[in-house]
Amino acid sequence: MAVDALFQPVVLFFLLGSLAAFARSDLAVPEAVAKTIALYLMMSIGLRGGGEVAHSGLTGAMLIAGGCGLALSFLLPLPAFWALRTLGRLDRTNAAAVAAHYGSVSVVTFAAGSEVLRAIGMAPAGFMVAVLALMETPAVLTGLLLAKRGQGDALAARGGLLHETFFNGSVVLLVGSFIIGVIAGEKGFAPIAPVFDTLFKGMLCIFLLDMGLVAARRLMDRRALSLRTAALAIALPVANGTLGASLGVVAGLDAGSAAALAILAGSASYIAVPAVMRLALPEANPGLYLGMSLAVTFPFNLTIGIPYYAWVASQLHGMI
Amino acid sequence: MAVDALFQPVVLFFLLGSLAAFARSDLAVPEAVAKTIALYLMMSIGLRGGGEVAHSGLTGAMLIAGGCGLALSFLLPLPAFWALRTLGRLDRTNAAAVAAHYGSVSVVTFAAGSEVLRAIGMAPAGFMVAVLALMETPAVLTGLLLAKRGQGDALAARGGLLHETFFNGSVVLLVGSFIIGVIAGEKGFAPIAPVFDTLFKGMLCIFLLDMGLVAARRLMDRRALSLRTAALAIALPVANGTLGASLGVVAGLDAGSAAALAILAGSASYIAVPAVMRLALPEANPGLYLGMSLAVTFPFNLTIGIPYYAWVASQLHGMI
Amino acid sequence: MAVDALFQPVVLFFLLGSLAAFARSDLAVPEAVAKTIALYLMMSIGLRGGGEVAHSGLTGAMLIAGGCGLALSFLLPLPAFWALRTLGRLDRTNAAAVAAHYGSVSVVTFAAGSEVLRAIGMAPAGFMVAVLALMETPAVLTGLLLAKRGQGDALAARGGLLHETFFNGSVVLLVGSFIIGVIAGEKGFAPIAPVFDTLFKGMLCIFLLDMGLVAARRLMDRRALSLRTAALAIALPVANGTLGASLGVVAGLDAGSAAALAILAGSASYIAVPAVMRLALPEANPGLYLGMSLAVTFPFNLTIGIPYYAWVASQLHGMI
Amino acid sequence: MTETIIRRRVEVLADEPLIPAIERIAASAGIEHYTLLPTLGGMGHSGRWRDDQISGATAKVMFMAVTSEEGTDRLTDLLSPLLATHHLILLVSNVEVIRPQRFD
Amino acid sequence: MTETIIRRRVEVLADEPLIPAIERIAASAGIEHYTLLPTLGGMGHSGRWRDDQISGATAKVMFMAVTSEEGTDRLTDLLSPLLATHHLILLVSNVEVIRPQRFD
Amino acid sequence: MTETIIRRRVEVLADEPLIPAIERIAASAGIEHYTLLPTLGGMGHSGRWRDDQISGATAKVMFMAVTSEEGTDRLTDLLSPLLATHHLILLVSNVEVIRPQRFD
Ligand SMILES: Nc1ncnc2c1ncn2[C@@H]1O[C@H](COP(=O)(O)O)[C@@H](O)[C@H]1O
Ligand SMILES: Nc1ncnc2c1ncn2[C@@H]1O[C@H](COP(=O)(O)O)[C@@H](O)[C@H]1O
Ligand SMILES: Nc1ncnc2c1ncn2[C@@H]1O[C@H](COP(=O)(O)O)[C@@H](O)[C@H]1O
Ligand code: NA
Ligand code: NA
Ligand code: NA
Repeated sequence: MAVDALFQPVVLFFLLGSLAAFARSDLAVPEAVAKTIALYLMMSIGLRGGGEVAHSGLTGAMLIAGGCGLALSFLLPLPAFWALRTLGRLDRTNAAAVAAHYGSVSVVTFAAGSEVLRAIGMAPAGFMVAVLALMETPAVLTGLLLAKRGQGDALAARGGLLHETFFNGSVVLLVGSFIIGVIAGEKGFAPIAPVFDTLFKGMLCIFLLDMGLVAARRLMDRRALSLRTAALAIALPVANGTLGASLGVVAGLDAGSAAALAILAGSASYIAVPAVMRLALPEANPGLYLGMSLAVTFPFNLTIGIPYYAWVASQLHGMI
Repeated sequence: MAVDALFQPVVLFFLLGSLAAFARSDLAVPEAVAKTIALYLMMSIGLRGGGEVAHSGLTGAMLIAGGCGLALSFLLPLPAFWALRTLGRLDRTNAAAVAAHYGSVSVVTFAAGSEVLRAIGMAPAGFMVAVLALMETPAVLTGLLLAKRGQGDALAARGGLLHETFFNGSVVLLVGSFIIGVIAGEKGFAPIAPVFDTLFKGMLCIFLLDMGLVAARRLMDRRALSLRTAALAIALPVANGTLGASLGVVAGLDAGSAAALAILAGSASYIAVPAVMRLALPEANPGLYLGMSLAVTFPFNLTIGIPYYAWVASQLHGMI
Repeated sequence: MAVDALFQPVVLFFLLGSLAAFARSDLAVPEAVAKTIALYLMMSIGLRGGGEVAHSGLTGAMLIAGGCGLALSFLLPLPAFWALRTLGRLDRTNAAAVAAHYGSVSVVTFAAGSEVLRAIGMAPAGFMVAVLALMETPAVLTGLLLAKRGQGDALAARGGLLHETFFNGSVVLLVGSFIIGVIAGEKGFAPIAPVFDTLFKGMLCIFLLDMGLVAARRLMDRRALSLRTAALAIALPVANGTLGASLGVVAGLDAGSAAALAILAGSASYIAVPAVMRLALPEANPGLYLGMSLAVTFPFNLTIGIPYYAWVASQLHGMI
Repeated sequence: MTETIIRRRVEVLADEPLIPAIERIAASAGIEHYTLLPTLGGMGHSGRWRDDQISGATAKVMFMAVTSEEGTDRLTDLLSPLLATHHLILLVSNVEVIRPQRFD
Repeated sequence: MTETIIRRRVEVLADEPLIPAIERIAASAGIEHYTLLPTLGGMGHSGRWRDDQISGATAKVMFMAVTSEEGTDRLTDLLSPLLATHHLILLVSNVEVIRPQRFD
Repeated sequence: MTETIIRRRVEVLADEPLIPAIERIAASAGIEHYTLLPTLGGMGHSGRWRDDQISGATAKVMFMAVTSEEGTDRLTDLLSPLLATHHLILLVSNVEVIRPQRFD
């Protein structure tokens, strides 16, 4: 199963991108297109999740999953902060910034993970997309509290950072597309499904080719990562993912949704949170938090993390 | 019917974009991609219209519709100019520039309108795409005459503005794709239909998300719009659209094609004409004409105008 | 047959782009998108070729075709160099640079040619994609030897130009996608086929619209082309293509694969090789080599060359 | 011959998410008019960056304003405490303009 | 040490549709060589603009030419009557070049 | 008032494939920090070019570094023999900075 996941074209294109970057090839996906594919992936995930919820209606499991997601996003930064301070030897600001990334989630990791879960017969419930959206921002608030910097300085957004956090482009697009998916329903989605459903996996391949290039170039460019922080960029997702799977199973979610919750908990943001942190904690080092989340945790999750979270969730689910 | 049209994903994504911009979210579709989708929409509209004409052959209705379209585009700027001068209190140059926009047409409004007409069983004839192409430029000539500025100044294109007007990129692409559609026929179109037909509505969603962002940001950025001009940006399309529907029905077009003619008459250009005006009438204020056509008329047409034009056309058609 | 090929939408969009540029229209495909479509075409060609090889397994014909391709790419620059020096009156450096382009191959010509061959029942074998990849770089080495400049100057890449040559982005992407296609096989390709197979011809239309614009603007901008070099930009592909067809037939390839080898031999690079030459032979004039390969040879091949190569290959194949 | 007058060109290189804040600070220094220019990448004390846009967080934008000596001083005073913490680059140079009243 | 000589850098910020006309006017002022640079947006007397490209009409491009004092004067004279009506910005500054004969 | 100090702004316009080499040469002249800026097109002795990106070979990038007089001289000396063969443009001008130690 884990090995199968590794040989999906999606993962292979990520490897191709990484190898090209390590070999110092000039291969590059134009930025404007990479950004558009990111937008496309969020629209597609939102629409499809919303469509499924429109079909299934509001259920108890949905509320439970939402509660679990919120709790995880709010609380996961706390142990992460402690580990980053003590084991990672980071200062308060950097530890808080990194902790926020690991409490939040990665949309692309969720997308790739959902495909894997579907392929192995553990399809998560459609409402997990709503959980994904819920988990994006709370961790940022915890991170800012940990840094003791709710206020920001002269350059920080007037009217507070909350605005920047909640109206970050990717959050708005994901939530908005989810709501559109709910309103449009199956019938409204049909005419746009050729774009937002049929093309999804192919687009993910192009995006992951670029992610491979970007992650590997970042690994080579930056000297911000120490062995300690690189190790934490693997230990944190494993711990968070295991916690997510356990919480999901204990709360009574089906195995697939518990696995999706594990993937969300184990993933680290590299789109929404860095944009907010650059503004809220400008002294924090972007080389550090992007290096950890994008260049180490993302590849780890894509190749080893996702199969592991699926395995943990199904084991735990089998036990109860 | 009108309410149904409002809940299409296409319209909902436009609303999402507008709301995101009003909430000052940093959501943005990269410009290069938005421009490409605009090109794609023109290619797709041209090819499909040309294909239908290849199928139906040259008919009398086609010539009649073309004549109506030409007449509308040449003449609609005249009453518009009068209204903009007296009611809108604009100077000659600005009134002429705005009038040219309202005599010309919006390709995206036509595209969205055609989808709505098809959905409610009023599919317009394929040759209406040719009418769309015919209507793009005559209004510019009338506008320039109204401004008494056929010549231009030192910066205006040597060899005359006519060249800029007729070889504007969007005009060339639309006309060219229409001709390619006619030449290729059904058989030639089949292998490229997955791109230019199947993906059409999904691409329109992404484009309208961007249109929502752009239109709302323009509304917020510019102080060029007064209450008077904003009101005219609603009154002009209603008047022009009603006129278009009447002319179409009287000329003997079927209800769907008359509705399409109404949509064309009621729509205002925001791609082709502004590019020409920037060169031909540089003193005219782009904040004004883009503010009116893109930020007021387009959203109005997308939500209220199109259902209204369809309703008027079918009512009038029923009367004769 | 040849005439049919001329009326494909793909070719018609190339013509449309050229006409628009000659008419000095402002029509333009944003660069970022054009570049992405080029990447997409390489991914698609690689994946599909790899998939076919995964299906057919390693065959003798494959090795023979690979050997022919390597030989052609290494050796074709030699007569080309001689012709460019004597008939074209170019200096050593420019002749060597141009010769390298004609020994190498054009991915888009191959793509358009394959579509034509498939349409007329002469589909080439899947492994011809591997031959395409093999033929991209050897000609560069020959070209550098001819220019007596293996070393480069202060600005040339340290560690040698070989690196730049073999890790050029388009080479890496084509080879990588081919390998991914082999690994993924039919089953792995199925979920991404809607992007990399179904959309192929439509994307090619958009790309060729841009190629038409770029090629015609280049023809108008540059005064680097003389009548002599322009004539050689037609004579070289005809000679090389005929040679390629003969070699393929003699070596025992089927008619379709021999035609594909002719197309490869007759095509000239305008993506991979110019990027390397700009670095390796900076004194060579890019107006000359891009003018010849992109503005003369590419349009010639697209309209006349490809049908001719197909005809030659089928005639020769019929003779044995 | 058209007469030209000397003004100051102020350029601030800043992370894209900071640009709205830079615009606000410039406005509070009396600088209302400006142009934003794109960048591709660079190298500084905090390492190499590229405009990869996947996370817009590390893309940089050049804020450029032509203004008076006084406007420049006010903006420099407001920004200088932020240069180090926010990884900004501030450059000032002379530039000649016509219609000087437009650049005050 | 390589010797450098002072030339003039002329920059004209103009709407994209006007650029071909600017190129023609520059040529008639004897300025044949130039570079075009992209912009992202800005704020001026006529308000805020962004390069949204849906309508390329409001995107702006920076025309930049390094030339002699005389070329600069000729171009300034030709453009100055157009600055106000066409919302152009014209900036001139000193720049040092080597191979000065290439910048005349 | 914040004090400013004069440094040199060096700009090199070069074909995109040459940029990594320019970076290496700048580093060997002691210039470690720089910014890369995009271009759209231009006209020179070798004709008109546009950033068509189909073949990235003719796209150009502006390398910009603020540095000391000595750094500038070293870079100028290293690059000047290459200007003609590689179609480079090298421009130097004065610029005022604060935190001068960051621009040495
Ligand atoms: N001396 C310099 N010349 C040009 N650009 C610079 C210079 N120093 C810094 N930069 C730019 O400013 C960014 C941030 O600088 P830093 O805060 O030193 O990392 C760098 O990545 C460069 O793009
Ligand atoms: N003082 C200035 N500094 C920098 N850019 C300016 C300045 N004034 C105007 N601009 C630019 O020129 C454009 C047109 O100016 P305006 O004609 O004043 O609207 C503005 O949108 C800005 O991008
Ligand atoms: N005088 C100049 N002013 C501005 N840009 C120039 C100038 N001369 C050359 N360039 C730029 O440098 C490129 C190469 O110049 P060249 O080697 O003369 O073809 C040109 O295409 C322009 O983009
Ligand atoms: Na997480
Ligand atoms: Na109209
Ligand atoms: Na060849």
